[in-house]
Amino acid sequence: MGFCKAMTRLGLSLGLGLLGVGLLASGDAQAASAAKVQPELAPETIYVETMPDGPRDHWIWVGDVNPMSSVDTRAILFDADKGKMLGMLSTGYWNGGVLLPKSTGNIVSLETYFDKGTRGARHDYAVIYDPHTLMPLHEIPLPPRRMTALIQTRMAGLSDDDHFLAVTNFTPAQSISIVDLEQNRFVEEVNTAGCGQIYPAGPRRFLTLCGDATLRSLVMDDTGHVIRQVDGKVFFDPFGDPVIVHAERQGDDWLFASLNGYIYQVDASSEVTKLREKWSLLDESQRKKGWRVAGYQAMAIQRAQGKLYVLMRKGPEDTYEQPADEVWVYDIASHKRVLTFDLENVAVAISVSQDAKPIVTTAALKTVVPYWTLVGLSVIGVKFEEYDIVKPALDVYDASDGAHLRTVDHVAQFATSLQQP
Amino acid sequence: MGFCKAMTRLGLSLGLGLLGVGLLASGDAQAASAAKVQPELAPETIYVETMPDGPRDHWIWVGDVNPMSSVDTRAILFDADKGKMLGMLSTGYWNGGVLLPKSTGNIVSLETYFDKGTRGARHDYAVIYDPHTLMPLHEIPLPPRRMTALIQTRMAGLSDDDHFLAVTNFTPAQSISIVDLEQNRFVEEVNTAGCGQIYPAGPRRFLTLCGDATLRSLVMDDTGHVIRQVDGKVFFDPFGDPVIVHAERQGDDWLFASLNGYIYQVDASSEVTKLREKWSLLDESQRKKGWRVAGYQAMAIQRAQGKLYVLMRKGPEDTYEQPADEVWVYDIASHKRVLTFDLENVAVAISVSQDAKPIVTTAALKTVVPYWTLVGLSVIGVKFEEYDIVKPALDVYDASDGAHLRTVDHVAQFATSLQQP
Amino acid sequence: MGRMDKWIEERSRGLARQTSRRGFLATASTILLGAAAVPLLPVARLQADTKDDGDPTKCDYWRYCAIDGFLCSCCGGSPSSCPPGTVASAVTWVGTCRNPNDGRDYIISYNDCCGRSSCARCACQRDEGDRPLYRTDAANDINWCAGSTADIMYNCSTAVIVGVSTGE
Amino acid sequence: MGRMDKWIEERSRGLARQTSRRGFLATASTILLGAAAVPLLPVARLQADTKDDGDPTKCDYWRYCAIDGFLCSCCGGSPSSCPPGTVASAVTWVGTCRNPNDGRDYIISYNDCCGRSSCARCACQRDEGDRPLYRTDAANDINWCAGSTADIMYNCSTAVIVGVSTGE
Repeated sequence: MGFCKAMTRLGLSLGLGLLGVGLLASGDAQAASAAKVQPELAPETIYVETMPDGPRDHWIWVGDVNPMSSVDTRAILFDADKGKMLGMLSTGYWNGGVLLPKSTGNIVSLETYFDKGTRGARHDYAVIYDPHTLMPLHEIPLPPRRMTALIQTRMAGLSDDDHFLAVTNFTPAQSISIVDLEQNRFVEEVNTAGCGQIYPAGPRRFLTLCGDATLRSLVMDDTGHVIRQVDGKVFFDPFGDPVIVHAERQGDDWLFASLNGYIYQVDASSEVTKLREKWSLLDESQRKKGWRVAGYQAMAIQRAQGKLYVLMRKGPEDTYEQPADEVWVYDIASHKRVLTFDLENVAVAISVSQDAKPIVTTAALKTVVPYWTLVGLSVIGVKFEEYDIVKPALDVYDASDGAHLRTVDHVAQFATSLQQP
Repeated sequence: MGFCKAMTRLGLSLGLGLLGVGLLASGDAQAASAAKVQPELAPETIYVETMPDGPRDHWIWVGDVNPMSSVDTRAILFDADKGKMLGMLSTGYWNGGVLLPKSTGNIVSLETYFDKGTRGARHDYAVIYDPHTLMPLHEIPLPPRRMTALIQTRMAGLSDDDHFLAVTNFTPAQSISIVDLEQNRFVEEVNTAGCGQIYPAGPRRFLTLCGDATLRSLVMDDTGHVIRQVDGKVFFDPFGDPVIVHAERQGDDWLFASLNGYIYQVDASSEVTKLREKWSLLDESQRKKGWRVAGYQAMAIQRAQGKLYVLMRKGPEDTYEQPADEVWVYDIASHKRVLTFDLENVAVAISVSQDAKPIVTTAALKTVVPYWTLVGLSVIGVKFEEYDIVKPALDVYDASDGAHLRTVDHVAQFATSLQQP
Repeated sequence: MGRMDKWIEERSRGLARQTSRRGFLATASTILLGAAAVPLLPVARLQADTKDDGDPTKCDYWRYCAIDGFLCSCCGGSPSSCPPGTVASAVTWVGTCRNPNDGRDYIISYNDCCGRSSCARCACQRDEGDRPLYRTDAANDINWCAGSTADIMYNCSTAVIVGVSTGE
Repeated sequence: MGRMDKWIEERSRGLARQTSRRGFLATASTILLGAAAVPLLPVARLQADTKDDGDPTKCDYWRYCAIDGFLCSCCGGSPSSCPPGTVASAVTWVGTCRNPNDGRDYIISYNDCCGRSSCARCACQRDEGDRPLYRTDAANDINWCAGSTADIMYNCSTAVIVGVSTGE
């Protein structure tokens, strides 16, 4: 027991103790001499930071669904180059990231609150935050029916001109709310039975993914009212080879990846959406080995280079949302795989920056003690709880060759989405 | 990298994988034969549990301040004999446990909410929960000035007849709110400059601990209005040997432990409180070794046996709130130490049941991998974050000999208080 | 990859169906029911009581083959009851799990319990036939407290026996 | 206790002053100030700029000798600034820390930053002269966001230089 007790306290202390002793010791040593020669440090006045100016290409918003305390979700902004946290939003119950209108630079957060934390009347808002102060500018009331699920990307979308916001509702009846971001007001809620996730397609059109394997067009007038819904053509087999909902856009096309490793590239240029082409991420031997797209936010596109970055893992079909082990990179035009690289830590979300020297960021899961320790324990049959031994981290890679640049620790309680300013 | 990846996934899977494989395998084996002989399982209809009847002597409420997500604190009820969670309350922002009026059996929770989770108007309530359904019966609005600190015991108190509730306020001006629990309404807020924590002393009197080292009497009339405040006599040296705020009551006396290991036993039988006697928990050699009272809720009294259970550790004076390593037990009348035992895991709070076969429960910190693993890592200089490698647990001991009976894992995000029904 | 590596690879592959870090919500083929209503499913005639061995507080318990959330059995409830102070979801989804004690396939209804913050104990994810969100009949990751009288405040998940599957 | 045990015991004893699992709030002798006001303390005349080595994102940074909370330097702020979107506490408490770079004792003001949920990064507790709650001049564990314009919603803690201590 004495052993256990002391050990625990050591565990509690080790984190910073060693450094601490060292520094203070050296400090005392310098004291006498230093005091004579050096001027004193000037007094300071506390202030509140605002967001630094300059390029934001390598900034990344981490969406934290905090499953152990879903009442307290956050969106947390990091500078991936410096590995530095820049600020955070408290986003209420079960938020899953932010939307980032390029035209204003504002931050749009879909937030849900109850009168008494976990009980009482429910209130949903589209909250608009100032990008410099991170303070709320507008809190736009919405119908309290926003859909909550572990995957939050494509649960809402911005029109191409950032004028309108569309939000998926689920009660479990399905509908979509339209919000005017110039007037900062809710416009209307339209019934979209059988259809949920949202994919922008122009200034006055949203696509919604339907259970019948089509992308339906919701066409709005200039006030944001939906004037018609136009069915698309079936573009995949929802039973034979379902696509995952986190699609990525390139021009007029939306690229959907399927559980069996195909890309269904949808032509969304006209109101009647249709499959442009289906191509494969895998050759037959890879498919036989069980390689497939993995994670919650499994794909990202570097638009200028026309490259598709995909989180990949090996495993049965049902494991398609488990953490990925590798990143496979494709040239979209030629469908050729141009690069693969291992992940420093397994990851559930990926993003790639759009600048000339792009970086890849991943929402990763890192073990709290070295991997080999857990290997050792598992070999001798010691059990530990999965959610006790991993912590979310942000990994940063060079997009050109996959070189691991840095790992940022403790970025969230549980990160499932990444969004770029 | 391949190593790291796979290891992480192993880490993710190990928790339940092994068992899982085993059970399912054996299941399949039995299948064919079993099906013929056994009747089918009957269909079920889901229902909501209510609290089981019978003795509650070994039930314990764990107060979870959840520092990483203080918006989402909880009070969680366990059956310490079965090691089973019975239910939980969501207690809003920075609550720290519950109060338990014996006369009604109700649960009183001090809860704070903001209009929008972390921003907007603040609302404080004394919420009364039904002990059988755990549903709120009354939400009594309070002045939104409740004090929040890591230690939450003695931040509020019940009059001996459970008629009135007193709540400490801090803005940082200090005051106390009185609540009528029969009328379920706030009565009044009284100024108590320089005095904060609350200690009941009769049906119409609360004591409050003051910075001048006295216990002041707040005397109420039958409507809960404070008709006079009566200063007590100085009973300790706040600079030479400060007492910790979590005092324990025995009859008309309140026992305060000091940083230097003395018990200041205060006679609270009359409105003018005074020191009855000062006695020592330590002999000189123990004191020289640095033994002292430890943790947030460092003491508990088994009233029938007149025994004082104290969490103890060795360390400098400043470490008096660090986790304890041992429990030392004293006979209050003779001041003799009658038992000591090691803790299975270091602990920050202790409670002892009041029945004929009492148990001791502690709010403990348990490492997520075996202690010796961390010893090994520390010996070779591997660093890990203190708050990554410990998880709160509830340890249960036989109060008569300190035998460790069981450890209940994952009882909270961070438990700092224990309360008995 | 080295040998150790391969060993781990195989091991974790084998375990993949049992567990996943992935979700905190319930899984498997979905149907809409009133909380008290009878499921619109093929159900064989049933008799009372039989073997139901296994530990309902462990993720490997047979009824949890398609669950994804915190086990109510660790939160003050049971496989067929919600913890005190919560309400059962009005919507439920079902899976088909084999009872190792009698070798029969049972239809299991995974009602969520709602109205308190996350129980945060015994997180359990087992993925059989999980499908993306638009396949609401088989969608994982959806918070099915939606539509409950406590709205979307998710606390834990149950695994209620609906009946024996007559199989398709 | 065995030898390993003793070794650990000594080790952790030695470290005790540096760290503690105990609190999530700030510590040390307390005085009340308007956020912008001048502290009522003996402060020597000061000159501009000098060495301030050390990593403000690490708990062992010299200014943190009496801090207890999440380091704002890890949250979008710095030792002397709050993260964007928060507000500085109107009330502050001060400690006296030795700057190893010039060997001087500085008075440090530990303003909390308030108005967002817990930053939950770089938890740091160092206990010099910590005293119980009724000693508000030296009380640890109090949430000093109380009285800020964002009320008690605690996000992180700073360590602002007030001046050089002329000693008591």
